[in-house]
Amino acid sequence: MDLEYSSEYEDFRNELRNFLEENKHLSPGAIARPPTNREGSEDGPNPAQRWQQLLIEHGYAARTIPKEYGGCGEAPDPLKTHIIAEEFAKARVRPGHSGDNRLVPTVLELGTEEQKRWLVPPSIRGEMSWCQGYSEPGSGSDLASLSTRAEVDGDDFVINGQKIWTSGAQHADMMFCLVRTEPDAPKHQGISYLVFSMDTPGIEVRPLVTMTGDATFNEVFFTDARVPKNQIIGKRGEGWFVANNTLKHEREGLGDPHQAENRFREIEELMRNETVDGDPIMDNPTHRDRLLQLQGRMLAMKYNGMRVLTSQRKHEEPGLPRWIIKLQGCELNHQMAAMAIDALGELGTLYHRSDHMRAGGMWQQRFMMDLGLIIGGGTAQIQKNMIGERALGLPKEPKVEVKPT
Amino acid sequence: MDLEYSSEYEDFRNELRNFLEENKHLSPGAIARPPTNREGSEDGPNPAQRWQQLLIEHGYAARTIPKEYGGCGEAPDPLKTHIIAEEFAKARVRPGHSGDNRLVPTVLELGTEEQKRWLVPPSIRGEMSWCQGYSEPGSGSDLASLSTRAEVDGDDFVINGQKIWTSGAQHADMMFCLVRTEPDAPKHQGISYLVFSMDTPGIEVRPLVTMTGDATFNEVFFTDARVPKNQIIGKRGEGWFVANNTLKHEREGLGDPHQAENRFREIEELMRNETVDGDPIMDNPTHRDRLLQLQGRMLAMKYNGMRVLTSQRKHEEPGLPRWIIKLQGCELNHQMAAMAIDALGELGTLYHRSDHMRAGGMWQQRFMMDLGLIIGGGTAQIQKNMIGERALGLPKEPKVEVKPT
Amino acid sequence: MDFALSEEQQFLQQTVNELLQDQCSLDIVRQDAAENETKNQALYGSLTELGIPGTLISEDYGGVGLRLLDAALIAESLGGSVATVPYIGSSVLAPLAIQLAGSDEQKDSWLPKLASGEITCGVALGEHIGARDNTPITSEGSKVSGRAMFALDVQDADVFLVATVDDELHLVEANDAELNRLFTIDKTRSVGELTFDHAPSDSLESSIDSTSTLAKVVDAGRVVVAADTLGAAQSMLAKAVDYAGERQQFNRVIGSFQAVKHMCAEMAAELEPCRSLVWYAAHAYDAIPEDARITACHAKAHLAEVGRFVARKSTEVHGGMGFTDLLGLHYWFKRIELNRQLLGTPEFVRNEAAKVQGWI
Amino acid sequence: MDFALSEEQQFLQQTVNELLQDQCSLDIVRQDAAENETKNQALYGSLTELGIPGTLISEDYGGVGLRLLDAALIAESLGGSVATVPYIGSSVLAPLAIQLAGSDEQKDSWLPKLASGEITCGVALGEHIGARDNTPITSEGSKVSGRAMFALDVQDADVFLVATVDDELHLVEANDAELNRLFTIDKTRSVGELTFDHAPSDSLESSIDSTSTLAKVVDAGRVVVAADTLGAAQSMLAKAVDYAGERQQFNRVIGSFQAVKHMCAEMAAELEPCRSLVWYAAHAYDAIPEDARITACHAKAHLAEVGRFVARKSTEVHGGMGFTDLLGLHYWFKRIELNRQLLGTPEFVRNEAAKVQGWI
Repeated sequence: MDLEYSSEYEDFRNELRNFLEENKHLSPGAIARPPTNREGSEDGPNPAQRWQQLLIEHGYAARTIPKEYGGCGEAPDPLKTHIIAEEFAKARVRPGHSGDNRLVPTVLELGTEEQKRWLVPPSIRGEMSWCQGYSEPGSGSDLASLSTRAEVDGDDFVINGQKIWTSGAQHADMMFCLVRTEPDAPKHQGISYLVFSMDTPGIEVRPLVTMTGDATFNEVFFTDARVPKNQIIGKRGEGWFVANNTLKHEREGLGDPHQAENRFREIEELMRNETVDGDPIMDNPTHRDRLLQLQGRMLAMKYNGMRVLTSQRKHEEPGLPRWIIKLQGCELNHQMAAMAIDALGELGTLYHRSDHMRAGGMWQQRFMMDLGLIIGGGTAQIQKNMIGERALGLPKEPKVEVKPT
Repeated sequence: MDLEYSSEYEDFRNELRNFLEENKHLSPGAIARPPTNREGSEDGPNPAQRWQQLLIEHGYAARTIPKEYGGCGEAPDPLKTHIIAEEFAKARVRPGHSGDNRLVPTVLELGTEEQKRWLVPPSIRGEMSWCQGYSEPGSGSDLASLSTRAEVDGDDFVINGQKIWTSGAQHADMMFCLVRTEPDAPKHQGISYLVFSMDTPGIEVRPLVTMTGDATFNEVFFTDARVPKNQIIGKRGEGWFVANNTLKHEREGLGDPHQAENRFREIEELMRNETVDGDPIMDNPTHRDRLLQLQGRMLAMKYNGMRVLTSQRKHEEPGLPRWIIKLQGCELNHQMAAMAIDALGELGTLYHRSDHMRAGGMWQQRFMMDLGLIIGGGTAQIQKNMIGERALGLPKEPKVEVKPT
Repeated sequence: MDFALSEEQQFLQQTVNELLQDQCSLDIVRQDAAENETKNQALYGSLTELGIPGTLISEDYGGVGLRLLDAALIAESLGGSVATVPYIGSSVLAPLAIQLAGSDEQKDSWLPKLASGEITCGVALGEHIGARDNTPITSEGSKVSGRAMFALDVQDADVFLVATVDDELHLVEANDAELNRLFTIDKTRSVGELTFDHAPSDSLESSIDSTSTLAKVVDAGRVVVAADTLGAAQSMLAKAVDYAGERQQFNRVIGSFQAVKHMCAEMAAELEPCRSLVWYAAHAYDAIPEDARITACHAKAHLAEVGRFVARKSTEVHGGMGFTDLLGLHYWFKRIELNRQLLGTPEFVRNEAAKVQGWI
Repeated sequence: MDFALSEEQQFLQQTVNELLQDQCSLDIVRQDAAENETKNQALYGSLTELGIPGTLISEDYGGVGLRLLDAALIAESLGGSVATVPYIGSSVLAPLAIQLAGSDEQKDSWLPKLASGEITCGVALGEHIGARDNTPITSEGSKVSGRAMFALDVQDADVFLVATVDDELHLVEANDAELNRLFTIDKTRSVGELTFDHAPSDSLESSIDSTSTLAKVVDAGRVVVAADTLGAAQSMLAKAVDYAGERQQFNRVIGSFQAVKHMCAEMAAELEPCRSLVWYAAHAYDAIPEDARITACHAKAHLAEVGRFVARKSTEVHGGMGFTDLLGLHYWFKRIELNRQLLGTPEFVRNEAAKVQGWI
């Protein structure tokens, strides 16, 4: 147990701080989303792309992506990754990206040499942005039952069907997508993984409004959309296994303990500042005890995150400590938003840029968004199945293979 | 909505109060368990039996059991039943009984004339007491998978096997018991319902100690125990349906809201009287808010009980309000015991007649016993299945009939 | 002993429900929400024809002269359909306050118009419940000044009922107050900020004890808000059960999975006793004075907790669909959430229940 | 940055676990419990051979000179096996107090004997934690008087460490105190009531600030009690998973039912982060002073809550069997329950965390 960083890492951190100090005026603003081509003019790299390029040059973005595909080619070092995230967050500077943290690792692992050269360099330069076409209206938890079809016609796949929950589809240049290419195979073996431009004729994007009132998601409709046969990653019928690789990368992003600690601090501040009948909410013992219970959970998750990081650094499989992050982290975030709303009382219900609204309606928005995250990316129920089966070794439910009537 | 009682019921209540005032000195003490034959001498009825007889004569016990079987033969009136329970509880007088509230209604509904005359009169007089032989070590939630066998040999069934959770087996005169008589039939169709004396050779009762440290339950072992063939209630192979009748009667006893209200009052008193560093626990806002949350739940269950009573009085099926009583009532009781222990702190862990123990260790005992009740008589999980399937109409799980390897 | 709804009450609720089914479909709610419309004229007109605004107003003043339980049943139906009409402020709090504390003249001048639906009344009790961004409401002669937050039923209101720091109740014509509508997650009801600057007011003075009058009005409001949540949560449960019985995943309807089935069972188990709690609290308001206040507090607080639980679980049962706008489930979710915060948060209201019982 | 156990720590825990597996079987626990024996001589002897009682005692005094994290790992193992030996009082609180506040002479006279297991020490801190049936412990010269409740590790103790109302710490020889053993649901540890009547005492006076010495001792106790709960809860989870993987009902192992599987998953999800919380709090005690106190409070309070949750859910997974004495599951259940109440209930300890952060 040693929570100090060795001099190698302290040096790395100091270099990074200096870099940020000197260069942060070049950052195009602290936006988490990777910049897209469409943000820039057509006359060359936009500010976001230039910033990304600078970060890659210094090894602060696309660190572990091989040099031949435009990255820095460094060995994976979770601790450095962690330090980079931490320092960018502290300095409130837009961090770099690795193209798309689901697609790029998948292509690097399972794509052909040609595909790697085609897709990876522009993705990490921020010139090719991505959206994910997995979920369908009829297949959510049971993703493998998806029914969007791709039939071979000459040198193309011809796609028909519908995707849903496609975040960023309205901005993305490209989609990676699961389609059913072998309708007669067992459901997990009939799927292929395709990549294609969102400008492909026959693709229509419609915004999907959620309970928050925003349209961060979309529905995407395919009508005879033609995709060349060589735009498949992996073999025909192996898409499910390719996709699991992607899902693995996606899940790691959810339930981030740093986010929880920041939220906790925000609520603490809120409870000191807001009053009822002139008394700070923090003076209300019931609210205070509830905040303390959340603090206990938050700290446990924070230290659990340190444990996972240590495992990763040692190239060990973190096991349970990682399996539970999505379930517990999303729940904790939701509980914290609920606590903030209750501390605000009626003020906590204000929305739509109403007068008297606190923090831009952030807590109300989070309260709903977090519920969406509890459901999305594997519902809490699916998470519990996974923890029970994969981490604890309990048996799966007996399969019911009878087709419904 | 009228919470007053009509004059008929007020008169009934007044008569009962007068009766209790005049006669309560004859009551043998406020013990809830039906008195058994073994409590008395062999020279005639013991005090408990004489008390029961007096109650039957006045219509305060065995009210709805037909006169020809020793009861009062009154029409069912849930309101009067309720008033009787209420007044006996208020006066702290031992109430009467109806023999056994699981066995007697079953025999009356499904027994032969001969069986009714044999079993009902002594049961309601308190001269024949009962225990229930349903659960087995290998069949708890899946009761119908029971494996205690009864094979026909001449005029007898010969029983071999084991029962568990048999409360009162050490005192009971008789057992009603489920046994497998048709081993080759589907599991629900191979069961028969037998009644027999606990003095039958080949029956051994062993006390089953629980986490509370008490042995309120037993294991009962059968080795070639012979029971005459005519001691079957219903037909061979119909025992499952006979038993469901019993279970129905048993379930209604659990989760009684009056018990919850009494407990709540006890905790309120406890929190006023116990102190930490000289301050009453009631002055601690966190504990107080928790007590208030329990009060809200308790009141909801109390009024829900009034709603069920009203339905019963009108001969309507109460539906959901009754389905949820066991689940919610047992949980509430457990939560209240937990709250009392936490209010007592370390004092709440004292047990085994320790010095400084409060209320005879009642809360600690209840905390554990209530967990037993959450599990027993259909676990919380089975209760939720039933609410989901029977009350809300959701489909059952697909059956898995493959025998395990 | 009859703890059940009368035939008249069942008929009343059925009638309102049928009307709402017709005139308050999800499409209508959606359209109203898009336009920030919280007083759907057609629907309000039909409810007025049924006499709903006059439910609690004596027959002497053109009302129906019913009791709080009847008003609670109506609130339950309105919550069940997330109805975009004024009710709690204009048809419950205002008529009760005027009847409890108004002079004969005041009753004559306000109650018939409220009963007929000719006018509606916004109600601001924030001073009494726990002030946030308020500026104390004070009275001087027949003028009131100050800022009241979260007044209810403010849209198109003709008059406002406002509580002062001294627990007085005043009526102020809409023209004499400045209204700033506030927009919440719940687009089916209107709340607002009222500013008074020496606004001429009509004070309800005949009350012997203004503090207990105000408390009584708040009790009624809490029961009716609880009833609204009951109805909304009941709808969310019903929708979850329906969805779980239809939606298929892994070749089974999802309601056959224990995880989903048990969520539905837990919702039902939590919610069903709430109905009895609301009934009792409403009945006690008129018939059992010693239980009225404490059960009003518990109805409000407990329904707030159970309501939030059901709102969340129902959304989860619906999976991603529950999170979208497509099924409109969020209208119920948000109404329950606003109700939770109105007229006192659960912690605040429970603390009041402790005071009522002499625990503090 | 290495948030993990060292190889030495892993070896330590493995060694203790193997010893316990051998010498602290359920049969042994059962027999000790039947005899109210909370200091199993054979087991205590073996632990002493490993140097366990001297874990926290400096090598200068014959101990091993390890840190609180090591002590917490041992506590976790002891909790995991519901071991019937003194530990928290005699091997954690007493040695720390003497090292923090004792004179060289006091250290010389007590620490070697504690380290070698020659003597054990009961510890009474009730005055500092929240007094119930206590009579204030006061000191006058080198005499103490009063009644201390819920002293830990009292059985066969040779000496008692007791806190006074003025936050002084005194050592009293067992012969000079009256011990009345108290019996709790947890038969694996001993607690008692100590009465002092002008008992000669040896006061730990070298501490600069007795209040903060006492607080520091309590912090350590809370971390170690939390670790004990972690171990006990981890055992209950493991037993539940094993049982769910074996027990069959409806022709399936019950662990294949979502209801049971999800109970196991919820236990694991709640419990796993607790391990990191306990590690961090224990490490902070020695290495990160600014986090030590607040994380000690949170470890104690959060493990109390999660421990109770796991104890209940594991019992439920075991069904009726969990409720019987047959599997002995209740020994763990009860140990977790006693831990919850020791050294401050969760509400009390959280309130202390609020004070530490300046919230009140």
